[in-house]
Amino acid sequence: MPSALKEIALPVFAIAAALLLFGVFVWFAGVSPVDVWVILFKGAFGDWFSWQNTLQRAAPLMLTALCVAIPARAGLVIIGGEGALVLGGLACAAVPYVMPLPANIAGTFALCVAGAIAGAAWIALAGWLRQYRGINETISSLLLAYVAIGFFKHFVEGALRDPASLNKPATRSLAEGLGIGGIGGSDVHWGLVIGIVACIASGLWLRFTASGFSVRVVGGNPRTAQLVGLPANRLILAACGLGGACAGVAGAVEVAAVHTNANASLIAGYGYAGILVSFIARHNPVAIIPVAILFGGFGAAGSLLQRRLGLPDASVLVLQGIAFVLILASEGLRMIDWKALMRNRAPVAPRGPVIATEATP
Amino acid sequence: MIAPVDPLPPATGALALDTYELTKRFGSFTAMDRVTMRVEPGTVHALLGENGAGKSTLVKCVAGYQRAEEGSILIDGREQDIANPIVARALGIGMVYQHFTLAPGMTVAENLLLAGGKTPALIDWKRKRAELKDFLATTPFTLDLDMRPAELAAGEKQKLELLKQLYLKPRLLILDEPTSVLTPQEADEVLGHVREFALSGLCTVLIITHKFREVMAYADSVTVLRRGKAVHHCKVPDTDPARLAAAMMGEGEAPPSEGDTASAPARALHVVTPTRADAPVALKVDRLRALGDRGTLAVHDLSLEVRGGEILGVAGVSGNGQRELVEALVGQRPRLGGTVTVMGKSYGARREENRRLKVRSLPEEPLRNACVGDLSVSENMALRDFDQPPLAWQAMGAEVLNFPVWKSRAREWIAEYGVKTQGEEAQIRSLSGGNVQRAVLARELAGDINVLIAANPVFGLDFAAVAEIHGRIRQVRARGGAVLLISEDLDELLEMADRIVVMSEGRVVFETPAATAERHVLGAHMGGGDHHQAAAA
Amino acid sequence: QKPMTVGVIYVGPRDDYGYNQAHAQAAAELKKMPGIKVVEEENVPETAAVQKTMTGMIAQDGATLLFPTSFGYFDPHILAVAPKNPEVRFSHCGGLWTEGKHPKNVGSFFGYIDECQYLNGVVAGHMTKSNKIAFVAAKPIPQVLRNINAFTMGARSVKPNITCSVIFTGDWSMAVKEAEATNSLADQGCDVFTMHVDGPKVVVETAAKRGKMVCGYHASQAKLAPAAYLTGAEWNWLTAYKTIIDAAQTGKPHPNFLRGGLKEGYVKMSPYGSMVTDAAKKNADDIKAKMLAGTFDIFQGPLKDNKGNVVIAAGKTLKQTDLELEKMNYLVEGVVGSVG
Amino acid sequence: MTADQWVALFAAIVGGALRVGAPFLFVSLGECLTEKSGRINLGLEGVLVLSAMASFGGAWLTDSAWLGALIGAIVGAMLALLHGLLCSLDRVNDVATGIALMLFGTGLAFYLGKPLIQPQAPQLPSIPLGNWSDNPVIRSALQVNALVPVGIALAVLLWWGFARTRIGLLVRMAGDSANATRALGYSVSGLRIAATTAGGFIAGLGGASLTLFYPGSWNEGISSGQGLIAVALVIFARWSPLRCIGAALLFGGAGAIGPALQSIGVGWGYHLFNTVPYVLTLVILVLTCKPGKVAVGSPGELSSTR
Ligand SMILES: Nc1ncnc2c1ncn2[C@@H]1O[C@H](COP(=O)(O)OP(=O)(O)OP(=O)(O)O)[C@@H](O)[C@H]1O
Ligand SMILES: Nc1ncnc2c1ncn2[C@@H]1O[C@H](COP(=O)(O)OP(=O)(O)OP(=O)(O)O)[C@@H](O)[C@H]1O
Ligand SMILES: [Mg+2]
Ligand SMILES: [Mg+2]
Repeated sequence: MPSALKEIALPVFAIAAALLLFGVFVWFAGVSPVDVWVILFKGAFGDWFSWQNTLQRAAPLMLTALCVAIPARAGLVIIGGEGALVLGGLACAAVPYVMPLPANIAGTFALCVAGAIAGAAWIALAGWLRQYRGINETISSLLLAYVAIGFFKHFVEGALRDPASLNKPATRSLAEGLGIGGIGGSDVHWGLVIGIVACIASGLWLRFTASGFSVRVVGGNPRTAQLVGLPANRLILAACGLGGACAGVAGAVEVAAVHTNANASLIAGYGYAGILVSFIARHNPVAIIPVAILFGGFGAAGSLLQRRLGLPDASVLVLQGIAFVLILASEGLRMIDWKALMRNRAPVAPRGPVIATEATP
Repeated sequence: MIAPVDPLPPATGALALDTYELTKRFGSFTAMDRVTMRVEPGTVHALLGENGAGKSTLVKCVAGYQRAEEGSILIDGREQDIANPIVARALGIGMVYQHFTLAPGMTVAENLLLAGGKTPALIDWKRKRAELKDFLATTPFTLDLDMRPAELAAGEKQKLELLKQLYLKPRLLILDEPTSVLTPQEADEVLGHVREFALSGLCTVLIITHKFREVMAYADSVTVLRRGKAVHHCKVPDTDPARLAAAMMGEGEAPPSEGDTASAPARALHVVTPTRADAPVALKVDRLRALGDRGTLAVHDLSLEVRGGEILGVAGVSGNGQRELVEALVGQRPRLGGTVTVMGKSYGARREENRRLKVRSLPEEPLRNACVGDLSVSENMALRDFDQPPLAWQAMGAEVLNFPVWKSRAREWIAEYGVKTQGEEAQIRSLSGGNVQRAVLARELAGDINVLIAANPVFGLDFAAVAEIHGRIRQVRARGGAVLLISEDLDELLEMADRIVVMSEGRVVFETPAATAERHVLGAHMGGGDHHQAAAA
Repeated sequence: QKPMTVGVIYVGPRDDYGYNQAHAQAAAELKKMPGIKVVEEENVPETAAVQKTMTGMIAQDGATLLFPTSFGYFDPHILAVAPKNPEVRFSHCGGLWTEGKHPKNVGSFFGYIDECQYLNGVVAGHMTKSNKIAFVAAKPIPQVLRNINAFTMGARSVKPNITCSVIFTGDWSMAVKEAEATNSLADQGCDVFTMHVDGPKVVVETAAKRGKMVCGYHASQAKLAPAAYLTGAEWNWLTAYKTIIDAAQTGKPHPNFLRGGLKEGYVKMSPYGSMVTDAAKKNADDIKAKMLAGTFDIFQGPLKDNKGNVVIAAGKTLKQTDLELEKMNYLVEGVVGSVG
Repeated sequence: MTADQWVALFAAIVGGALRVGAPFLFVSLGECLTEKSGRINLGLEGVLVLSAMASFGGAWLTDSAWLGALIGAIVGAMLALLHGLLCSLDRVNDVATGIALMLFGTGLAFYLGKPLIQPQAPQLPSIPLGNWSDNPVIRSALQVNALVPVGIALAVLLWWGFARTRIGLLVRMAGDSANATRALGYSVSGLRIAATTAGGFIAGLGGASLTLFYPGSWNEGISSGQGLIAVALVIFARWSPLRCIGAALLFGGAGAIGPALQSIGVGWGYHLFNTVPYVLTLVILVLTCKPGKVAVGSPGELSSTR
């Protein structure tokens, strides 16, 4: 099987199998699997409304997935994107406290930059701890995420709290002109475009530029990178910084496009979902786009599933769990040389003397 | 289970091994092709062959680590189905693998105990330690039971591997390239002990090696494998290195003009053009200090100079700071102190310095140290200069990679260096060890070179590859480059170097021109003056 | 006639023994009404997801009336969706709608549950032996502070030396923290508990395990701890739901601003537990009667906060409907704790 | 502050450490066993939540808390077994699989647990260790979860087993060098799957302790990430089962500091207090890690220890 075909076919098979299994699962709950499949499709991709729903949910995931994917290409497994996201959101909401911003696209840009810097600093800290103090980045980024969330709540409910935000502690709302709006009047905001552009840009950067290639060399074999004199520490920090910046921008976009301020609703698990998206896309930034859309589709479909069939909200979690477990498992089957396997099945006539193969050890 | 027809063979003492038409395939590749051979009990039997000839595959099948698809293995004339290493161990087969099989974080005692096979479910450490101490006393090696292999030098690890097997009292002992990490003295010590063991009738030994010297000195008979087939069997007294080499190469091909054996004729061929004494110092290392993995100082204020057109050999028992020296020189290990200058300019192994001062390196284990396994051959060949024109051009403030140039140059190098690969787009990890080394060689030797740092550049390669690589290194020297050649193989150094220094405990302890160097003197200095010196003196 | 489709959106699980369950119970009643079809979605976070749920209910299910029940759904989510769907009515639970500022097709409703918390406090004041009572709260926001203050004032109306210790867990639903807060307060000697978190189950059970008494919140938790449950503050959302649906069905203008307490039937008390003394019952029932008659005001001057500042001047009385109360940012005298 | 308040504060922290620490103890022991075999299980969060639901459901159905705990542990073992099986496939990353199983486990638990939010199930007994004192606060703080002694016994058992049983040595060897294990003829995947499964069983007891002792009921917010943080605890404990006890108590105690301080009127910055355990772990990592070095006792095959 040509490898490109295999790359696509296996996940598709895995998703099909997951749908089948999920059908059996709901059948036990007394719901018709066919209805479930139809509604899943309708809810995710059935019409323009569903598409908008799906795309809207996908937008933040693209950016948080990049927070895993880019460091992963430099050899780091970062799972603390949630921390970068909330700090990015906090920074974005905090900027107007410290300086006046023009209420136009330039102001919005400045907000995103603030978010990017906060996120970049946070993940780069995990990278720094690894490179200079020998601390495993997976663990430290996870811990840092918890710390970031603590900080976030502390400031949102403390120093940065808008006194007018009575029952839902939040920072002051952004000025009207600073927000990010919908694309061409649709419900899908420009965050989606930012996400897609970020995915494609980082894909191109990793593939076609010298610095991107250097990052891949460092990730592929750090010793080799040292041998050929690449500044491994700087490259790793850069990759972490870029990844963190993406997650930070995700937070800023959530604030500027959805919430208009920073509040606890920002902590919605996008960072953790991004980990799975990135792994399933095999840390390929461009592949993140379709995987994030698939993830968004699950969310959109889950909503309809609840309303139409009365299934509990957790059913979509179950479906996602099954799907991602199977997709990851299919990764393990990808490397198998199926042809050789088939050939080995064919009986081989023994050529040696026929001796009983059983023996007393 | 079928009832035994013959009376049971004796459960102790050397056993006889036969293989009958043993065949092993990996996918569509036949690694071992109907190999039939006999190993007499109580003898040392050598297996020779080029890299990838199938030697390891053969012995892994005997040791139950892999299973042959066809054919059979006979122990004392009875066919045995050796399904896994546990069965093999029950039959009295012990094997020292080509790659270390120690648990680096567990103590020597724990490693030995687990290898013992008959580990009880609950362990009485007091008794077991006493047993282990008694056992160690019966061997010529001493090891601290509480050390962890992670803290041991390579030679000590190899001894521990051997001890693991001896502890089992094996009836057949298989050694896969046991001496590649040992000094000549250590190798002699180990092989001598093993041979004694065999001759006493306690066990049969099957040994894989690339070194003809060891075959001639320690083996009774030899089998040569070539491309998976057993092509030559003979008794050692009836053969000589030239004939064995011919068998390894195949009849039609020329015997090697030089090998890793440093046999007398090979050394005679080695014409040394003396280095001009006024040649400029290309590489100057001054009081270099670097830490080892254990956090102790591994390189102690080490100083040395290499002139242009000179090969400086660095000899030493592994674990005396050579690896750390190389890593500190090429940028893989932080330097604690001292200076390194190349052509009079300070050298910190940065990319720009590598390029400006024309410093290249051939580290050991190229796949681990000099390649990115997941990247293609052409990408790996571009690692030194991918950010330079013509491999990259400036566009929009970034260096954009020009892949067609990478590929066409890679194709040229593949042809020039004879790299066997499915193409320049193949992942480099899919290449065999020797071919990875060739690909790295092509990259590192391109263009002008002021300084070449080579560490064990032919480790584990067959002699054809060795000859090729040695030839290329000499070319660097001929073109006026300075070569620092670090090797654990004294023969290689004696053959290649103009001057040899000996490293011991992180310091240079001895220096001599290669032409007048004497093995036993070098050996004595390598031993650092303690028990090794006594043995050498 | 085509049935009217009503969408109900919950922020947590429908059966949490708490806030969401109170709404779900009302929604279950709606389902029984003729001409009404209910679509529900639970565990909808206060993110763009709820906007999608609302538009989905409108576009895919044909809902014409929505009950987004979480406080955080209002701004910006309802405010983003409502102008695009002028023919749909949005009834937010939480009380944020402001005349002239927010669209006409949006409205909010809420109940003065602090009346019930005051009564909780009165009962607690009679029952406490240590004169220390406790409040496990999620966050120091006006709604919560108003409940804490009402509870404390109710208790201190019985015995002025009672103190009420408060712990903020920081999250609306965090079982271990709530249990830990309850234990800490019990260790400090508090013996009557109440709470304001999304799911009071953990606090009720933990307090009962420690041999303490509890007053419930949101819904009745009597079943969970029959021997420890004194009484409780419950929502009765069906009243508001029905008012809003009636208006929609009859084409009357959308009721934008609905509020009510005991008198209007928006909130109610759980039946008294068996150990509540007659004196306590009588005292509470008397005050309740005044509340039902509209002659009882909880917040009147002079009132000091727990730092000694006067927050309501002497002679000033704040009616329940007074919007100033919805901006409460202090803890009254007698509360041990701080707003952070 | 009065002496009584000090006692209460102290009791609250110690008692809190014991109460809140119990699930930490089990997940860290489970993760420790798993990591000793050379594998990481980030999916313990899923295991914890699923087994919390299963123990509660089990106790409710069988009317026996101990049977419930057993059921929870078995269910935890099953989910961990799935993790073990998946990770033994080639090229399957254990971090990603862990996160997927976290999703799957919590999803399954929430789905199947809907009917369990309302009921009450029989609870595990507590051991009154505080009877020596006549201070009711101390007595109640030392009402120890009956599972805690089980956890401590397990920790000792693991510590002993790793040092002096064959199976313990083999698990460690699988975690230290797959090659060495294979050369001795043992199945690395087999050992790791077994260790992961057993780890899931132990972590499952943590779930049981959540729903059957403290806080003692099933709801969807029952776990606040104890399973995810188990990985950090094990590093904190430097892969020693005995030190896991200390780490669990420390995390539990740190979690109790915030509420305890508030209960005596110190209310500032409770969100920051909540981050104390994480900051402490980071600080300890900074103090104990050295770049380029593998700590003694850390399994060599582990993807999280370079
Ligand atoms: N990961 C892999 N993918 C595909 N093929 C592989 C892989 N690893 C090894 N091979 C195949 O196996 C051979 C390499 O094996 P090995 O490294 O043992 O080489 P070798 O026989 O020792 O050769 P040399 O003399 O060059 O060292 C190559 O021919 C290669 O095609
Ligand atoms: N697991 C494997 N998968 C695929 N190919 C393999 C595998 N093991 C060995 N081979 C191939 O089988 C051939 C024989 O390998 P083997 O290790 O027996 O060589 P060898 O004679 O021991 O060489 P060397 O001297 O390098 O150790 C090589 O070409 C190698 O690539
Ligand atoms: Mg070999
Ligand atoms: Mg090889």
